[in-house]
Amino acid sequence: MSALAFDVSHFLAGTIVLLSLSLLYQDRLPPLINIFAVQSLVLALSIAWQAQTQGASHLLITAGIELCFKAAIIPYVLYRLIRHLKIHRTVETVVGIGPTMIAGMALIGLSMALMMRATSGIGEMAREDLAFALCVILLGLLMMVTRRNAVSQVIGFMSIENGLVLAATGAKGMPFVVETFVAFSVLIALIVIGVFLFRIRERFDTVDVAMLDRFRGERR
Amino acid sequence: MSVTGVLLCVAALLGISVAAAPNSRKPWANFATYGACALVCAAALSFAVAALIGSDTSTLILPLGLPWLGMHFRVDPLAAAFLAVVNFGGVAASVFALGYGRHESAPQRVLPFIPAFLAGMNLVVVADDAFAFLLSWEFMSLTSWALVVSHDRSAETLRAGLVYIVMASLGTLALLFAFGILAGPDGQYAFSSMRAHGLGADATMAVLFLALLGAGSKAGIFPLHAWLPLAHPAAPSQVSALMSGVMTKVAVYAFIRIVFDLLGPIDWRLGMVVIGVGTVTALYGVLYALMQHDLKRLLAYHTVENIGIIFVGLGLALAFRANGFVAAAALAATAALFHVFNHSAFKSLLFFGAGAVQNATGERDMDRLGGLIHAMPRTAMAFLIGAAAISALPPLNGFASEWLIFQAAFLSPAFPQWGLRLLAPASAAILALSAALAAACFVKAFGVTFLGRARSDAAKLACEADKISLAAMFGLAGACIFAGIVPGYFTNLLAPAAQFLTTARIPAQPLAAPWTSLLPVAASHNSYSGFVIAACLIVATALASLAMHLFANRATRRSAAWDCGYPDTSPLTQYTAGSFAQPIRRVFATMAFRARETVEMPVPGDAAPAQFRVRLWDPAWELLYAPVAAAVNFLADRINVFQFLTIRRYLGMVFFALVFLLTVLALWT
Amino acid sequence: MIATVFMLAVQAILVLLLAPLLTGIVRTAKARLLRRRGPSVFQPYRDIFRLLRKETVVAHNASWLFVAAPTFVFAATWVAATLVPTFTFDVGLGAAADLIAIVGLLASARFGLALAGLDTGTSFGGIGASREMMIATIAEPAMLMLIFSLALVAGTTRLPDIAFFVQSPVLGLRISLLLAFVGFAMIAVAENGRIPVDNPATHLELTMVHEAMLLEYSGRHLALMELAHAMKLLLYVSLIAVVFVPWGVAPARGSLMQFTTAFLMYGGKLYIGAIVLALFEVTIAKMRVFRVPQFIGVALMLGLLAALLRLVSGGL
Amino acid sequence: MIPIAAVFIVPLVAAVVLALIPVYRIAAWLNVAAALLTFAAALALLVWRPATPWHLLLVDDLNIVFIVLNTLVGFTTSVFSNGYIAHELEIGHLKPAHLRFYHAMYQVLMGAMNLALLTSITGLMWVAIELATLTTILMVGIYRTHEALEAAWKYFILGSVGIALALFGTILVYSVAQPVVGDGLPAMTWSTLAAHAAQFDPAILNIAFVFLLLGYGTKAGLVPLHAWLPDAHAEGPTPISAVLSGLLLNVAIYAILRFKMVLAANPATIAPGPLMMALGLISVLFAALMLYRRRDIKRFFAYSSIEHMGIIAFAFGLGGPLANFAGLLHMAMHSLTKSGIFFAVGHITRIKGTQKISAITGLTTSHPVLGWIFVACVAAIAGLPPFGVFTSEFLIVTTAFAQRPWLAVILATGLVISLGALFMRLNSIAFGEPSGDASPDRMSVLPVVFHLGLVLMIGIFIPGPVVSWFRHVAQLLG
Repeated sequence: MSALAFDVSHFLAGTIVLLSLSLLYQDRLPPLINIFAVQSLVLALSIAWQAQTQGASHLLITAGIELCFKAAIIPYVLYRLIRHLKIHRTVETVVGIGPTMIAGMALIGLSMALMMRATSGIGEMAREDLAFALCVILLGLLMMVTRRNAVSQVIGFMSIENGLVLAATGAKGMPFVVETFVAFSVLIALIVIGVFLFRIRERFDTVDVAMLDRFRGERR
Repeated sequence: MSVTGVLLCVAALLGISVAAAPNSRKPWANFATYGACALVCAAALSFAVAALIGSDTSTLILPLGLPWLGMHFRVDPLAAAFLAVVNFGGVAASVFALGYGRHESAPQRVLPFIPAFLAGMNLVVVADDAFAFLLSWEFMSLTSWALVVSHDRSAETLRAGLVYIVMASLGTLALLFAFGILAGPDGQYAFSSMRAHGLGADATMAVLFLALLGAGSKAGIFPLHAWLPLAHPAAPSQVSALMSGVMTKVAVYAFIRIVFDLLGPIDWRLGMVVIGVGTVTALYGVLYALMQHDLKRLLAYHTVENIGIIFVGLGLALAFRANGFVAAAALAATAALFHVFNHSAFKSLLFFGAGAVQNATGERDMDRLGGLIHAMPRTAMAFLIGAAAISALPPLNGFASEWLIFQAAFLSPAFPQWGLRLLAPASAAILALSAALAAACFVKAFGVTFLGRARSDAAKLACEADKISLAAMFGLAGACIFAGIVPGYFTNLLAPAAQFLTTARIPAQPLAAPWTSLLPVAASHNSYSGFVIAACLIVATALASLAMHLFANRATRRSAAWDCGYPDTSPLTQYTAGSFAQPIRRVFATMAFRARETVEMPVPGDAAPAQFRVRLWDPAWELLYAPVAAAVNFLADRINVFQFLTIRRYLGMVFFALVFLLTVLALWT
Repeated sequence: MIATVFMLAVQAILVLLLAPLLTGIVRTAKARLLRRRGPSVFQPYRDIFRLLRKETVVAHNASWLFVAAPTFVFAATWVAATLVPTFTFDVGLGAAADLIAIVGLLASARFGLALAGLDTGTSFGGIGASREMMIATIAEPAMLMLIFSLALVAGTTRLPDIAFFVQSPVLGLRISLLLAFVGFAMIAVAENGRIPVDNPATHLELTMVHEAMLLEYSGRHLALMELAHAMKLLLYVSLIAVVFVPWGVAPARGSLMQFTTAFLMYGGKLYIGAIVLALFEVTIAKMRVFRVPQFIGVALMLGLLAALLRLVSGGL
Repeated sequence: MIPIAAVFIVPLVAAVVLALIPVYRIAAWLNVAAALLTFAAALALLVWRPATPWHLLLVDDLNIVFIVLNTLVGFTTSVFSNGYIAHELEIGHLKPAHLRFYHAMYQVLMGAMNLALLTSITGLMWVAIELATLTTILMVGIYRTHEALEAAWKYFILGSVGIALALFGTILVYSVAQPVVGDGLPAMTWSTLAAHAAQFDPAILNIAFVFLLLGYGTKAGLVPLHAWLPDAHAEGPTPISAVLSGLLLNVAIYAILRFKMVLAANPATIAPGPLMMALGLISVLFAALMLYRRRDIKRFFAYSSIEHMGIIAFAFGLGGPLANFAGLLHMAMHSLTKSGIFFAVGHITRIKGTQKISAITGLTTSHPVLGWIFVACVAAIAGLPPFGVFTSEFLIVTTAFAQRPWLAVILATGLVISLGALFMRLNSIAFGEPSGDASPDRMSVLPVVFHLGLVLMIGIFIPGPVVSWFRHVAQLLG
């Protein structure tokens, strides 16, 4: 592939990582959702680019789903949700932003260190993509762990999924990308519905905080 | 041939237990089950004795268990000796239960398991590879556990069951590791191949300690005995008799099989270890027993004591063998094996007696009994013989075997090592001490239970045990007397087994009456003849009573007890178990158990009763069990919080696991 | 065979006849040492016959064991005493029982005695039984250690052989034998319920040990018990005599001359033993029951020491 | 071709049918029939392994073990649930609509698991496992109680994250395979992966394995990824608990094993053994200690499942023909025993009307048959003879002791601790004063007895064919 192609996809993937970093940085919900939407958008772009360079047309479907589902519908639903639950102001982080950012940096360093060990047995291209994807996934996990807020945890999970898609599309000619991706989108949808369903005020921690004691009558 | 026979008997026993399960509530179930058990055990006993006399070895491999290994079975003189003990006890217990079992409140809890238990014990003895051995070993534990918890309404029974099963599985794992070492890296689990390749010094030591832990926890050596006094009283009496008189012997068999047979040559220091363990066990066992007032618990602790005596004998045998004194080793081994048989005989007898008492009065607490010799004279007679036997009094069998062990200890000057020269006589002295304490303990047990006046209505209203139970008891009593009077028969019978262990045998005893005496080793021309002693005793008694008859005034008047002129006092003024043991407690238990006596006298004019308390401190429990239990509880509490974390925290655990592993990758690849 | 039975009979009758005399000598000697005239040395015989003539009173609650015990205790003690060489090594049945067996027989007798003490269900019987057993628990291991030290010297536990060996000129003076002798003496004192362990003369309730167990006995039963007690004392004295001063003891198949001298010497030994015992008893006070263990513990220590010395240096 | 397809087609079709049938009795029986048919098809695979035209499916000695086990337990469980669910309806825990949903989901779950086992494509396996997870999540929440919903929710979140990790691992494996074996399916097929693994990039393969281990390990309930498991077992319907413990965990282990084989084929990679052994030991000790404080009988046995998964992971991590053999044997024994236990627990909770251990006592007195069956089950799961678990644990401990003594000692400690807990609870459940009414149990105990019989049989005598077959698999696993 041409150097240009490489640079473009490199740039896009890098952007995605940056965006998840800023997801980590952002602590108020509305901007969080915006950033996520942007990340999905960029991801859609990069998928499309991959489709173009790899000449794998079915990736375009993926890109399309990504675009309309993750970049449009989900953010909209989430807006509805936070307005509905009146939590669009609240900020709840377990550890402060600063430490989180440092941890995020460390994770990026870790994933780079890991991926760069890879001999060029796999394509330069794929390796880059995998490295970025790993970063995105770890950052997403970090976000899920460090945020108490249900919505931000959902977003963290979805950014993990973005990382997965990035990796999947990066891997040349991988079958079932679309299928798995759809399957995964179902998961996402279910989670979001679940958030609605259980009317989770604040957190994943429990459906209803007061329940912990009544439930599992195992407190001694 | 004999192995096939024994295995057929085992199959028959298993069949009986299966057949008993659905019918155990039927009126004839008790008779049928125990009758069948008695017959089958008798058959197995005959096979065993035949194998012992012929001192032949027969093996058999069945395509069971691990397919590439198969199940190896074998009957050699050692196995035959223990088969004889096991099935002798089995016959006795079955016959006793023919009568006793009819009073069983929950037959469906007992009948199906007893044959299985017997089968398990037989299997352990005939097993000839690690897998078969451990399978039958655990099967034995499981069935006996089911019997222990058979009267499951009381909390302490369940506690006993729990402690028992945990200790049993602990012991099994220890044995598993011992076999693991013996089998070597390429997993040769057949005993034959274990015998083949030898081990290094460290491995040998490890195996010996593991065997002590595994077999010892089952046999009840101090301080692993804690389950024993809990479990034996909890079970029905015929089961207590089996567990105490027979199962502990199976454990001893396991120890002998591993250490003498599979392990090959052993350093004399390890022999010292065994002697030491045995000595401490004997002493502590009898001291514990003296502190008890529950009859069956007292008997259980005496099992601990006798196991200690047996282990001293075995340790001496090891030490002698390590130094190449095969004749002395044979003497010690014979003594130990003989004591194994004797103990199973009189301990079963004593538990039968205790069972009869419990049946007649519903009491196990001696302090609520008394005067039973009037209500149940025959039971008292049998129990008395058993008590005298276990107290090592001539001319009974307990004395014969302990005499042999003393004779073995007296050969200790032959040892080249100082340690052994000093340890052997010291442990002999402690054995004598424990024998004397045992005598004291059984004066207490028999005196408080059967003599004196009834301390409760239950004891007043007691009635004699049924004929069959009595038959079983007197059968065993007869065995005790016979083995005491002509021990030569038994030592000759056991000689092949001793020879199997030590490649030598004690001189064949001259059995031409009346000089049937024991000659341990030709070197020191010591000898003991139970027969002559018994004969002299009989003659002397006859002469004495004759003289009384002829010369004395035969008039006899019944009247109130003199009692230094005190008026007729209430039975509560009699010596109880506690008060009888008080002097001994003062002398020994203050050190052994930190016994503390407190007396609370009410102020003068206050009518409140004075209170006397004794606090005992159980070293085994306090130093071994309590800490472990506490540690497990502590950890369980600490770890329990992981049940109540929030989802985010659980995610955190996943996340950290991931990051940790990735970091490891990043750093160490 | 005939000879054996004959020797056995001689021994049996001898100990039976001499036992009360020994007791009598001790009593008289004590009385004299206390500046009392005291009874005749034959008083014990008279006592026994008097008891035999009296009717026997048995407590209501007493069982067959109470009635059988005296005979058994008597028989066991008698057999034990018979097996100890007195004036000749040929006890007849020396092969049947070594020293351990003799100790065992005495233990059997004690077992019966203690049970008899408990049978009537009076508290005094309990006192006696429990104290007696407590004393025995320490006396027996001590005894065994002493036997062991003897066995170390003589290489056997059979009394005639031990005595024969001690008598034989090959053996010089052995320190371990000396220790053993002291130990034996202490145990003899303890086992026979003499001062300072027990007081055979007292019926003061709380100090009784042996007497407390006999408290309920009367008539012929008491006679047997007393006789047994006397024989036990004789046993210990002749045991010490034959082990530590075996000189003059006639060998098996000895000539008539030898036998007569041996017999006289035996009598002399008994007499000396009695006098020594009396001296000891009058010079020392009875100790508290709970100090008895220490007392016998000393004997145990001596036994261990004797064994150790013997082990450490074969020469001593 | 037909049987292979049938093994997962039949359940999926049955699911559709069951979703349409309103009458629950017919549905229940149809459920049983479908399960039986599937089992038959699986048995057919034993004797006749047709080559599949396009390489989506594959039957080899490894997965046939799992498939047969899976369909067998699936069948017995359907028989059990036939009686159980009907009762749930009577006492009004569930409505007919729920039952329709339940039966359909049951078959979907079966089909998904069979597909996961059958397929030779990593991606497809991932999809199937995710499907199975989703169905179980829905079933766990079927009672709609707060507890059930929370359990389902917990399961859902943790499961999704686990699935995500597993997917990333799968993608990594593909992307290392793709340059070697070329684009498309070949780079996702077991056979080609195992064949060419030697040329794969080791570094990325390592990373992939870490992700797969944690991802599928979450499904297998290995500590510290186990959190969903106890609650899911405790709150769902008992048949589902049985299937979860007995089957789904096995499927996850199977996935890990497959990738372990790929990794083992490449000498340059890290040895996966130590990782698995470490996770296994942690799981054993952790679960053993957790057992002591449990009060809910189903959660109690769920933790015991975690413990046994730890043992299995340890055995496979240990490697070598003997340990692998033992691992396979232990897995089979555990599935049979544990599902049997959950059947028995189903009976018990129904009779006594509670899941609280403290409220269940004297079972052997009130219901002797069921009580003693339960005692036998617990003895079996505690690893006491003459049951099969003893055989496998004997092999595992001894082989471990021969190779790594101290690890074996740790394992043994865990075993004793858990045995203590098991019997402590068994005492209070089976013995003592009976609680509740002694109304006879109307449900058939046949499924339990059947499982117990199998376990007992294996404990005493392992048929030759089974041995040779397991051994071959053990060789495969290396």
